[in-house]
Amino acid sequence: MSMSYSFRLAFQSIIRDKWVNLLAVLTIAAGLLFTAVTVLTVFNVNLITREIPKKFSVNVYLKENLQKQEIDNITATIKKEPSVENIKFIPKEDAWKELKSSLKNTEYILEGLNENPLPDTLEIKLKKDSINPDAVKKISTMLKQIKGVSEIEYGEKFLSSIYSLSLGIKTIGLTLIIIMSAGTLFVCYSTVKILFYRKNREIETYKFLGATKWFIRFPFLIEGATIGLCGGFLGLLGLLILYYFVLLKVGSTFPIFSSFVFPLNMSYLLPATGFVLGVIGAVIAIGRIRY
Amino acid sequence: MSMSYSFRLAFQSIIRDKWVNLLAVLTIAAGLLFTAVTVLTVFNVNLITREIPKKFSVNVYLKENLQKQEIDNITATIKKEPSVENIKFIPKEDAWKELKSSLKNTEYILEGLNENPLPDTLEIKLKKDSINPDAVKKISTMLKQIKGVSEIEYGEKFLSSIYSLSLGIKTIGLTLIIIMSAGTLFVCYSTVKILFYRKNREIETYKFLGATKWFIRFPFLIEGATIGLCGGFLGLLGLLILYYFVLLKVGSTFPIFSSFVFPLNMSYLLPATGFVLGVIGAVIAIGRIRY
Amino acid sequence: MITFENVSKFYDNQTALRKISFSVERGEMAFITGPSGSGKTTMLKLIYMAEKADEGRINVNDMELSQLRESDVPVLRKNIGIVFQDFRLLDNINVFENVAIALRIRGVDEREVKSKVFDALKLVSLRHKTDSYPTALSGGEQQRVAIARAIVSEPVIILADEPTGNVDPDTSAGIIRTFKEINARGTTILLATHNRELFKNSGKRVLKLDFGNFAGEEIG
Amino acid sequence: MITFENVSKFYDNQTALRKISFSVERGEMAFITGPSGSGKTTMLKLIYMAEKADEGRINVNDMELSQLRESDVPVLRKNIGIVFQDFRLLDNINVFENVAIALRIRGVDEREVKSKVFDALKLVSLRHKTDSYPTALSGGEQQRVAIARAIVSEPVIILADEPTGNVDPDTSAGIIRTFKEINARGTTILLATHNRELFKNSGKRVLKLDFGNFAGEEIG
Ligand SMILES: Nc1ncnc2c1ncn2[C@@H]1O[C@H](COP(=O)(O)OP(=O)(O)OP(=O)(O)O)[C@@H](O)[C@H]1O
Ligand SMILES: Nc1ncnc2c1ncn2[C@@H]1O[C@H](COP(=O)(O)OP(=O)(O)OP(=O)(O)O)[C@@H](O)[C@H]1O
Ligand SMILES: [Mg+2]
Ligand SMILES: [Mg+2]
Repeated sequence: MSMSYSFRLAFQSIIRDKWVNLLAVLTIAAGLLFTAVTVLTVFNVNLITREIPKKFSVNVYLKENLQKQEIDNITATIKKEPSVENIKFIPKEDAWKELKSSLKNTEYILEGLNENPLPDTLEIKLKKDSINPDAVKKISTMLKQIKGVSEIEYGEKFLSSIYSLSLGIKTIGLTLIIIMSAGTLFVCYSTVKILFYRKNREIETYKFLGATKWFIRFPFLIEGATIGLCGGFLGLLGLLILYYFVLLKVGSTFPIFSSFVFPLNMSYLLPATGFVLGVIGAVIAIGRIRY
Repeated sequence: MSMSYSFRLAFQSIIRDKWVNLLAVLTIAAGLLFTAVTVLTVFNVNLITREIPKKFSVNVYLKENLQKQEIDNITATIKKEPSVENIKFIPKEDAWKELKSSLKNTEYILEGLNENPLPDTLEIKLKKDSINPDAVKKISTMLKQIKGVSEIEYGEKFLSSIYSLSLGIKTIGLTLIIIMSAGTLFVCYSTVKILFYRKNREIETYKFLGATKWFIRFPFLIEGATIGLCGGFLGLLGLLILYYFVLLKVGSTFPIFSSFVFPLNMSYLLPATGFVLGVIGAVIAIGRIRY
Repeated sequence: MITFENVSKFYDNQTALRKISFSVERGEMAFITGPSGSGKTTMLKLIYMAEKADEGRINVNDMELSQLRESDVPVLRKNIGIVFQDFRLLDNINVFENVAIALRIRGVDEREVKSKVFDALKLVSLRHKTDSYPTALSGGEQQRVAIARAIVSEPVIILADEPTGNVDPDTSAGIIRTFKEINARGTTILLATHNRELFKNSGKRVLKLDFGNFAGEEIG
Repeated sequence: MITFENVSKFYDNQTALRKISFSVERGEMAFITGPSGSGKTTMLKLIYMAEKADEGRINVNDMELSQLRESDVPVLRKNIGIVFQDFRLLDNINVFENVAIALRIRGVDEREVKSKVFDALKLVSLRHKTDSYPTALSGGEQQRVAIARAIVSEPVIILADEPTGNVDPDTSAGIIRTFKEINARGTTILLATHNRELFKNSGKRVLKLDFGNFAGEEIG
């Protein structure tokens, strides 16, 4: 059996049924585009929400009039905590300036104050996996017991809401990805299978003429693979067009989207998936060949 | 031509090709489920972000020692503005209490103050379509010129970021919905069409036997409609399962999702779309019948 | 009943019929014969309008085919019963339904369908295959189902294209006898065949074709 | 070459063959005849293993069919050229490719394919239809393509099922002449037909079937 012959047979068949094959290609393209859009959207939303916890910090207000030595000791103690990412010392003068500037137009609130009432502060950033209500509560109890610490402050509400938000987005995102991917793959597979069904008589004729299993299968596999591959490339093309024209345009108006990440080095996945689906669809559609 | 005969013919045909028809039904179900999930997700995300602007307000700080009458006049003037939704008067005592409670652990900042330094405030909520940077700037200029007003304050940064966020979500949501819906409808249509292609010879035979166009079309339309309808109902079933099991479960863990809205009264749309797609797919697949 | 006047039919690379004139009277039974590829099937196709003549005029059952409106084509075809050379049975319905479809298309009352179908199947000796599907029939059985479908609706005209190509001489003789009986009741029959046995000593007219040309007429 | 020993074949509701014993020697040409539905096609199907015998033993080309491994079925079939009663042409490739496929399956060198296909098409007078697709051929032309495909690979055995059902007597005689020539070069040929002309005065053996039963043997 000559390879080139199988290819010729496959392409003749593709060309003869060009319209319905085109439809199948477009269907697969649409399907894969779906999955890609879903995955990218979820991926990017997740990326954005991952930034939120970075804004979370625990503020340790120190007692007044501590020596530099004492502050260093406290810092060192805290640093030993495995969940602490880094510590920043904010002298009360800086905190005062910041408060003033944050009040801006209403700074006359502070007019009656002669003296800076703010304490020195240690601003602690926690490691990402420690930013959840339980872990933070534990650490703050621990911090309170350190000598020289007067108060611990952190946005309890902020913490619990970012925590549930990011978990929720992860859950819903994963659910979406699973539904969409499974559905899409099924749709692509089903399209190829429906396309190939009723070739039974053709296959039977080949068998009766003495063709071996691979002689029969090969042209069909090539046909399926070609259709799947074309679908994959077309889907990729659609995705790129979508990315460049829609998102870069939206991004120029809404800067939040200009940081939209598109992993170009993963783009081979679309044609590859299409190829695999085309082949599998064809294989299963042809079925087990028995003589 | 008897109707019941067309139905019998259609159902015989459906049953004879049951596996591939089942595949088509599942494909359509998956497709419609996609669209529904996308539309619902976008719809709900949009619903949540629509709540954000409600938190936006413009604060008008009044000069000290105004008479009740003067304040009422100012309120009336502002109320005339078409973009104003409502106005709330916050006496300086209330503002003071609020400030104290918001500082909570750090209220000693205010210890040095003997007297409430805060002014009386009018809190203005704007109509939704006026919450955009330009409109707010215009209104605040206008407000400043009112006699008795000392300062205007609004979160400029907050405003511009919620504005771009909600616009961005709308844009990306709409884009997603359009892509997904168009793609899904195409996939469903294409599936029915591929399913029906190569019935040419069958149709030709009917024609040669003297069948009228509608005699020929009817069984095929019934077949297409049944497949589409089944697909639609199955998609709806999938959606309901997804809603009750996944979302209500997720919602119990993450309260943000428990407010997920599912417009039950729109659920007829899935079977209806499936039906229409099945019929259209079949009609186009059969093509223009010429004798 | 059927009149050809200088009819020609060309396929892309091929003349299938060249200036054929021929007519079959109402109630007549006639044969078309000629070697393989001489245009017999094409002639029948022109009559039931599966193909359109490129030249000349065809009149069938007082209808001028070139002037027929599209919506009248089914009307024309309902007057004709056709035995196709390749049978054209519908694979997804059984033998009974394959024959019954000719009646259903003509809107025959459901109560009559059953008895008429059984009668037709009896005529071709296939009563025992009523529930079989076409793919489970032998070649000759399929051909006889096609014949049953053509006669069941008692059409005004029967066109039969090589209706005995897959049956044995005895069955073949039986089929011709059946056609003659139907013809005797007034039905016009045009039968394309290369089986000389069918028209030998029949006393019917035989039109001879050769490579699309008229090649004489004889009495069988 | 082909030996049946008490072979029976049952379909769901039907006995297609009952205890048939029969043999065809290497290089012999033999006929099977019998009325429509008597089991001719079934007998041929058993030989190329499209169906399996329910009882009895079949030996083809020294292969015991009941003991054949699945992977040997193509080997068996490559030794056989088949003219199917319903032709089984592939609609999506042209006449040339339809004939060439028999060679391609057998791995014949591409350089030989062209000349062999043209020779076979010439034998059935279809050189001028090389580029046509099966759907644009007349019934007889399709049948001749099927014959060309069966003989082009010069198989050891040729099975022909009603190979002249759609051709005129002259063409038919030509085809039988061709088969006889091929047979004279050593090919075993088994031909199922109800056309008595084919075996009349041929001097070949004729197996008669009737409703699946052996109904005698005669010399044509
Ligand atoms: N659709 C078509 N396209 C091109 N050529 C065609 C088409 N149909 C028929 N022909 C050619 O027209 C000629 C006449 O065909 P037709 O089927 O009328 O022959 P026929 O007399 O019925 O032959 P047979 O006895 O073999 O059935 C043949 O050469 C055939 O190849
Ligand atoms: N797949 C099948 N399922 C059930 N019955 C079948 C099947 N194939 C054939 N038969 C039956 O077996 C009997 C023998 O069929 P076969 O095709 O061998 O007849 P034949 O001698 O070739 O007839 P013909 O001359 O009409 O072609 C017929 O009655 C037929 O209906
Ligand atoms: Mg013909
Ligand atoms: Mg047979």
